[in-house]
Amino acid sequence: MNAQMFFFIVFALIAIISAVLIMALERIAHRVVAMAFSFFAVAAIYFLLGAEFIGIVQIMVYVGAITILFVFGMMMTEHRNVGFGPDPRKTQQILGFVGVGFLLAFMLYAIVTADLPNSGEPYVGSAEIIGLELYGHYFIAFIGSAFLLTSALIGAVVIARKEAD
Amino acid sequence: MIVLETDWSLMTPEISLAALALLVFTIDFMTGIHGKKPFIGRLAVLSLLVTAVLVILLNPGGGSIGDLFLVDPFARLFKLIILIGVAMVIMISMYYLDRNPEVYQGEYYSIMMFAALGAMLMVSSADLITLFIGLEILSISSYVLAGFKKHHRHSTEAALKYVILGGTASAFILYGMSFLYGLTGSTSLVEIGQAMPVLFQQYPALVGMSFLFMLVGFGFKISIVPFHMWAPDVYQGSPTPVTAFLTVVSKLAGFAIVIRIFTLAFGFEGIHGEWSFILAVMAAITMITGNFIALTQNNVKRLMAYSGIAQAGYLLVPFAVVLGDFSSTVIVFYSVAYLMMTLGAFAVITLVTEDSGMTDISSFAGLYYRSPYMAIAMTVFLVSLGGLPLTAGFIGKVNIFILAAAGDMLWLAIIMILTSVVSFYYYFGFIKQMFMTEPRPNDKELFVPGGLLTVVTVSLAVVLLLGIAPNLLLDIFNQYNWMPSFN
Amino acid sequence: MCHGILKEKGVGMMHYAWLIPVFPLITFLILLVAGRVLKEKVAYIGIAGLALSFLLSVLVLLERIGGETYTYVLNWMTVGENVVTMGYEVTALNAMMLIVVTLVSLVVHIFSKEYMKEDDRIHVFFAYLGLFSFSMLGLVLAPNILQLFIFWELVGLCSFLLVGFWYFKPEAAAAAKKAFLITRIGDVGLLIGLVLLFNRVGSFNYAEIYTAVEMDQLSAPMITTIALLIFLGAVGKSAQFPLHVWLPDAMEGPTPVSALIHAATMVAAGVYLIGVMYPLFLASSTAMTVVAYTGALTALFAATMALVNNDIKRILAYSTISQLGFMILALGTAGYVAGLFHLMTHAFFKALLFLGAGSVIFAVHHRQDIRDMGGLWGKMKVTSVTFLIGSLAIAGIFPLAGFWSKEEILASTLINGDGFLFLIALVTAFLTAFYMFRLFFKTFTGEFKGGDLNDPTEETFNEQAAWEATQSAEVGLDAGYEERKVYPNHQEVPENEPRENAGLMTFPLMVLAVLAVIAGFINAPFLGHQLEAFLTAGLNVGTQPHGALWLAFLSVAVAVAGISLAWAMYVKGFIREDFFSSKAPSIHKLFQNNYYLDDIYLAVFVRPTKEISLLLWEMDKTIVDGVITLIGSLTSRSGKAMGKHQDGQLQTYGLVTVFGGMVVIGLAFAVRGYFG
Amino acid sequence: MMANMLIWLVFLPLIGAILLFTIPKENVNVIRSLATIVSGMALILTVIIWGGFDRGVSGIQNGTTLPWFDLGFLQINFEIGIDGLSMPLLLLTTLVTTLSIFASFSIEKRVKEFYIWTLILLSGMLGVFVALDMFLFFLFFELTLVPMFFLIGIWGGKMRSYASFKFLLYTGIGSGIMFMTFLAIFTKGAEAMNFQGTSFSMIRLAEIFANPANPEVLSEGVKAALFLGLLVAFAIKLPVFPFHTWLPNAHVEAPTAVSMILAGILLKMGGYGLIRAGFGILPDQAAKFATLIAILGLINIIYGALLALVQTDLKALVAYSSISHMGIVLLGIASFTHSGMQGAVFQLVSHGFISALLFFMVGAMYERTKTRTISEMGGLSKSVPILAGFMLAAAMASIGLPGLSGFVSELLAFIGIFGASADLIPAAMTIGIIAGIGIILTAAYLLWAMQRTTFGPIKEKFMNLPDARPMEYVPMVGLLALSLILGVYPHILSDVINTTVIDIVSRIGG
Amino acid sequence: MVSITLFLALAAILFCIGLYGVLTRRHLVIVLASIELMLNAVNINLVAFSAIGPFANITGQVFTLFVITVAAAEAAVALAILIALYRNRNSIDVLKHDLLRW
Repeated sequence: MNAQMFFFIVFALIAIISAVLIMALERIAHRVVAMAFSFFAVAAIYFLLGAEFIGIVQIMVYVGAITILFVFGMMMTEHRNVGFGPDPRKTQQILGFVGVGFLLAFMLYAIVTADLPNSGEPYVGSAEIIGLELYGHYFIAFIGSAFLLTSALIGAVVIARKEAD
Repeated sequence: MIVLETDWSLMTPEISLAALALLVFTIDFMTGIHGKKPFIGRLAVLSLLVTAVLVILLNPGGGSIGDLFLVDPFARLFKLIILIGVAMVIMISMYYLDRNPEVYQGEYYSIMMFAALGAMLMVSSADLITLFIGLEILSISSYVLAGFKKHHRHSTEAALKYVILGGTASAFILYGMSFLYGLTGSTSLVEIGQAMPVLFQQYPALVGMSFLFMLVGFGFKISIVPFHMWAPDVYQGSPTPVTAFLTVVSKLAGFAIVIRIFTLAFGFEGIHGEWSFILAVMAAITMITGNFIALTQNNVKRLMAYSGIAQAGYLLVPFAVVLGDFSSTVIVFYSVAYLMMTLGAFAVITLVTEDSGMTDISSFAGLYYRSPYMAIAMTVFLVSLGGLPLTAGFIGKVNIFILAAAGDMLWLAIIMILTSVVSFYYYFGFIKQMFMTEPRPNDKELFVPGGLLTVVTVSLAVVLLLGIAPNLLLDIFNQYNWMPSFN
Repeated sequence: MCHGILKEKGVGMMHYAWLIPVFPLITFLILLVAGRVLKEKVAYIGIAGLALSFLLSVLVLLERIGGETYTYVLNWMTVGENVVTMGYEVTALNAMMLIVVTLVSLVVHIFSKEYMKEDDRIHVFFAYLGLFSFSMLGLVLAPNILQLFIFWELVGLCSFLLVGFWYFKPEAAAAAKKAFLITRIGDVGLLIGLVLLFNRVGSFNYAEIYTAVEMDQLSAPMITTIALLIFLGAVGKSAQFPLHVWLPDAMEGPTPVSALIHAATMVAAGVYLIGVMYPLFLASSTAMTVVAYTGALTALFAATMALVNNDIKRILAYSTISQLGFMILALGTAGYVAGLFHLMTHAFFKALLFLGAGSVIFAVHHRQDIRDMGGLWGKMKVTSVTFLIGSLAIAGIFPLAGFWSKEEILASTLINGDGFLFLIALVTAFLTAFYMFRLFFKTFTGEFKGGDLNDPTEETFNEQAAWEATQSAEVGLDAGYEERKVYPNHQEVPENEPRENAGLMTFPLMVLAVLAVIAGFINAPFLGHQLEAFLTAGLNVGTQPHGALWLAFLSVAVAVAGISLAWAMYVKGFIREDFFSSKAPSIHKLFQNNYYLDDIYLAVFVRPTKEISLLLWEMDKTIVDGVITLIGSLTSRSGKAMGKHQDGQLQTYGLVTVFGGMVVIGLAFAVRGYFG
Repeated sequence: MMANMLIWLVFLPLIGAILLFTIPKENVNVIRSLATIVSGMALILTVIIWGGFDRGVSGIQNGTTLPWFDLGFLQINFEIGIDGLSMPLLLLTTLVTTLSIFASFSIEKRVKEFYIWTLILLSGMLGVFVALDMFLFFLFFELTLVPMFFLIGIWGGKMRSYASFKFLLYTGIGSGIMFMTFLAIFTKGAEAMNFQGTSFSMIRLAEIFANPANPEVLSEGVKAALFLGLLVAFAIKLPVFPFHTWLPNAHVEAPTAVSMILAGILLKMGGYGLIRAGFGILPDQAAKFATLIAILGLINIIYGALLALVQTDLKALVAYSSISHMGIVLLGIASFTHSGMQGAVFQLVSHGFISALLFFMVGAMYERTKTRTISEMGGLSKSVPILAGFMLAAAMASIGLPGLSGFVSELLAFIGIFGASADLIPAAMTIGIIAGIGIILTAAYLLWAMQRTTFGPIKEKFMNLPDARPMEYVPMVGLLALSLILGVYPHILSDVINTTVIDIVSRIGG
Repeated sequence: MVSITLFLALAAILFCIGLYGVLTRRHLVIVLASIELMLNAVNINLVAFSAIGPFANITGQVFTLFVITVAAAEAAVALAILIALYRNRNSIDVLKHDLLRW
């Protein structure tokens, strides 16, 4: 077991455990923290894969922006409420578990049986290459995402805005 | 460097629409938050129509920007459908917003235009990323639009359901796409399509999984069973013009992109045979479920949602049966018919439900006495949706029957025919309300505003015209080589 | 002058035979359109039309005697390669029939003018009479069996209309329906028979059918089948056992109608039909035997029923059935001429008897029970005498018409039939004489038992009352009210004593009486069997049997015996009137109730049919339609069931989506084997 | 010229309907006269076409084929034409519709719409009878659904909603099944021709299916399935037991004029379709199923008659009598003889007139007495003698009284069934004899009904009913006269039918 | 180098945990977080393919950037809607929001 493997296992476990904690914890604030941890572990995975730029963006956007956004969302709503009491939908839980379990089995089966070959050396992309691609080949998508953000911005403002009256 | 080497004139309609959308937003921005702003609506309609004209006039020969952006007849036709559809939705909305002054008007129109832009980008794209961005512009705009009546509990609930389930669906699509990329190293649909036959031999399970995940995601967007569950709730809760938008524009754009992906990426070298049966089964289930549940509905918008699900099933049939110019012709023809009849119907529904303040089907009681023209037009739309003669819906549907039969899927045609007959029941239930029930005591004669009248009249004219002389459209379609890859 | 031109062209009167039915048709049409306006004068139009027909018939007959059969046809319809024609034909037989029909019809028209004068629907009556005469004459003139069938049905229609002429009487309506329906049974047999003929022969024409029979184009079983089916038609129309039950009920119609249709002409059409199809019958001995026995049984049964009835018209009706049975018996025993001869003579004397009965009924204000009559001899001279002549004729007393024809029938039974048939014929002859004179004596001799003719409470028919009791639930409480109101002829009757009717009513009686006396001579042996020669010329109907002299004496003796018994019972009272009924009450009851045939039919055919129909209707509603309703409700219920999952919980939706995805995966796996 | 006339004929009523749209609904009289004029013009056109009809030609005449639209792989044509089968039915359609328009003058409610729908319906029905392309046939077949739905649903009786939906869905399923089968026929035909020169033309497909060189694709089983599909589809319209249950509901609820059209023309589309498509394209299968068809016909005759016997509603009785009479059509065509086939067509036409007349009379009585329950009527001859007389005449025509058209068709059908070859129908004789019982039953229920409605003592409340109005004479006299003409001189119809019938029968070598 | 299969498996597990969260959690904020988790799984896939996939190239990372953008926008809109809903209904319990049904 080399170091890479060790780190992979560590971060993967952190990611998975934090993800499970998001689901399992009682307090909403704790859950959001767990989410941040999970995102952080994913960022670490990116670093492990040599995608530093993406890893940094992941930390900035997810761990930074989105987590904060969720905290705001939490604060502006029912954050004091610890839980909603016992879930009446036992079947929903079980069926959800079974369904997702089967799906996971199928996915893992497909992934494992495919046994994809690794490329010899990991491809390391720099921010520069990413930038060139982004502003070159994927220019249309880039501009498109600008409109996406505009639309989302306007929409979020309109919907979340609390009128003075 | 694609930016510098490209003929950007291919994107002129998109660019101008983007500019006009920003213009609309800016003008709105400068005229204050509150108050009725009919001129903005008119401007939006005008912008969309101008763009539509640009789509018609420019680039008749087609072309492409790298592997990203295709301008082929298929894309142009669907762009026209989208632009005209959104223009008509906005005309319906102008009446609706007039009755609901709490809704922000400028934002509403501009978001709708952004959505149109996203849809246009989507149907033209031949690259997973571009496509995904276009899809998300459309989706996020739709989420917002669904929740635009933010003080209305139904509206926000609809938006919430839509955003959560839609987000999940996006995740499914992306997950599927990630494998496509991973296995080919490219996001270009054409390249993926070229690599696909070999890949399919090599990694059948992975490719299958990728296909199925995308099927779930896109199936959600075009609301085919069993991924349709969100549609009735969201359609019911959204503001009525937005429901029209979702039923028509969003769904047809989704169809366009499904066809694009599944033909370009999964379409050839025998792979079609692998999944066509699945699609056919889903089409059958969709038709059955949509029509059967619609039988039991009393809420107009919910009923139209189920009807829309059933219609999605019909649209799926030619796609499941065969790929190529013929099926594209049939699909595009039915899309045009669907656009016109559904939007026409929604124009009337908006008028009636807004007037009565309720969305129960009984709000249509005695519509014939209150506004004969609306009642007759609605009858034509419903008859067309049911697929009865002298309407575009009949020709469109029968074309699908013929295609299914000719493509050796007679059983599918049979299910389609039988479920169509089932659909008579609820479509004619409307008609019964309009013509055979007395109006409620307080209902007065309906005043029909100009915008709605225009929408209804145009739809009516097109539905009837295509019902009688479908060759007007089909002759044009037959000349098209819908997608370059069809050769 | 017209005549001259016709002669030059070689076209005789027979070419104009088609006009014979057309005159009554024209009267029908005139009365149909303008009847309400003409009112009283309608009778003259009807009489005029029939008079013309009669004159023309006489001319045609005169030309036909010694002439040839004349046929004229037009294309009527193309059936594949076969052409069906329609037209007319003057043969010996139908020339004779033309005379009989037009003559009887004419006198009935004349009689009706008086008889129906107070009915405000007299124009309708005469219109119907015109239509009937047209149909009957058309039937007679038909050159093919299809055309015969067409007019056969039309006379059935007229019978229906005329029996139900007083439609407001429930029993008349019921009788009309019964008459039509039961003859319809026979008609279907006839229709099938002629269809089979057409399929085998390729034509409906008599001539071609005869040829086909002669050339053995038809197999023997087929001939028997066809003959029996055609005979079924005759059984229905000529009221033979077991389809005779309609005729007594048909007496609900006005009496002139009974005289014309249900005695002289239409009911004889069955006999005529057998006569026309005689070569076919002759080719099948089975068919002949069936015909003979049916006729014999009918003759006997009907006579027994006539013995005990008290309704003057019903007695005559049973008598008619019995006499028709005689004719059929004659035809069944190869007595072609005998049967048709009796048809003719019977037409005259039975019409006479009916019109006489009509005269009596008219005089006693529409009462028909002979127990309420009596002693009319002195009051109605002409009616009484003519009625007596008629009774003697039917009884077969020398030298009246009935004697000659009946003697021939006995002869053919004796010679061609077996002893049993002969015995039946003899017994029937005896019974005929007895019941006729029972009727005669009870009606015309003794004291008048009718009481005050203007007493409205007397005007009840027992049967009618019973019928109404059963119907009252349906027709409502006002039935009694209606009955009082609708009888047209009761009003303003000043006399309370029966007396002789006006000349227009007695004149027809006299004409017919004369015929009943002399008609027999045309086939009298000492005059050389003129009719036989005329009818059999050019036809292959076998040699006609003739009886020895002792037979004639026997026949008269039997008749005299019957008359004597009647005289002994009803005039002198040597034997008590209820002698037989008290000795054998069950048999009496059997006779009186028409052998319970109506009840049997009701129990065996009518009720089960109705029960089955009700059952089927129930099934139609619950099962046949129920399946459809079930499919419909299943559809919407499954719609509801599917819609139930739409519980508003977005996570349910998500779950459905996931499971849907699983199903799709499973589908891909199952159908295509992705992972293999 | 004639061919153009056919096109005009089909679209004239549609144009008339559009014209009616423009007239304000208050001008009731203008609307009525315009509707009458339009259908009258259609009638005149049909009469001219009838006059120009070449009786010697067995195939299609006055045919036109116009390209309509192109699906790329398939050209859909507007192919119309007439032969001895459709010509009489065309005339029937315009005649009965025109007369039923006269019969509908008593309708006061929403007059304008009524005539618009009637005229659209007329277009649809005419279209069905001239269409030679299966697509077109289906189009016109479906086109009749909507107007009928409205006509029953708006102007119908108490249960109109139920009846109209039942009609719509039931016959909708029927036309659905029909089109499925058409599609299958088209596909199989195309396969047989290797997708060369495929079309929906019935004439063309008949040729393909008749070609013995196509055994592989057109196996017996396939062809049998196709024929059964058509049989079921048209059985619903005709209607044939057990698919008949929509008919009594529809008839009982429909207004008089609509009942007249429904029974007089719409049912005929089923019989016509069966002969045109079923026997035209798959004659050998039709021959194979001859026994089945004959037995179905027999069941119809007896079943309809038995049910009519116990109806309490006069209109339902007439409706069931329609079912019974349509059995004769089946019996006739099953026999595969000239006379039988001719009798079937004759029955289509004749029953068109007779049932229309019967429904008109029942409607006229209902209008006066406000009841259709047989036991509540009685003695109506007293107060309305003319109406009662016509009703009796109609009943007699329905019974099959000679001299009226019903007899001729019954006779021909009987000649047919008794002449059917034993290879086709083994028990033809038995079937024919049982069918004969049906004739007796027909007389039974109709006479029973007449006895209970027009005969017997009259009720006081019916004493002063008004007799026939002048306008009512038009349909009464017209329909009775038509029935009379056909009954007295059937040659005028039979020589139009005959040549075509010979052709159809000869196709199975019969 | 660690086999790509492990990365893909990790992604699959995270995706399924996210999906399970969407399907069963009652707190709407957590449901939204679960969606983010699913998108993160997609990103892991993309980056893994980009780095050590059979056809490793930069495109996957570019794609990831777009996904992140979209995820952020979506999260913003979703939370905006959530807040609007909370204002209307005073609850962010999934179970409470079933006005629209049947």
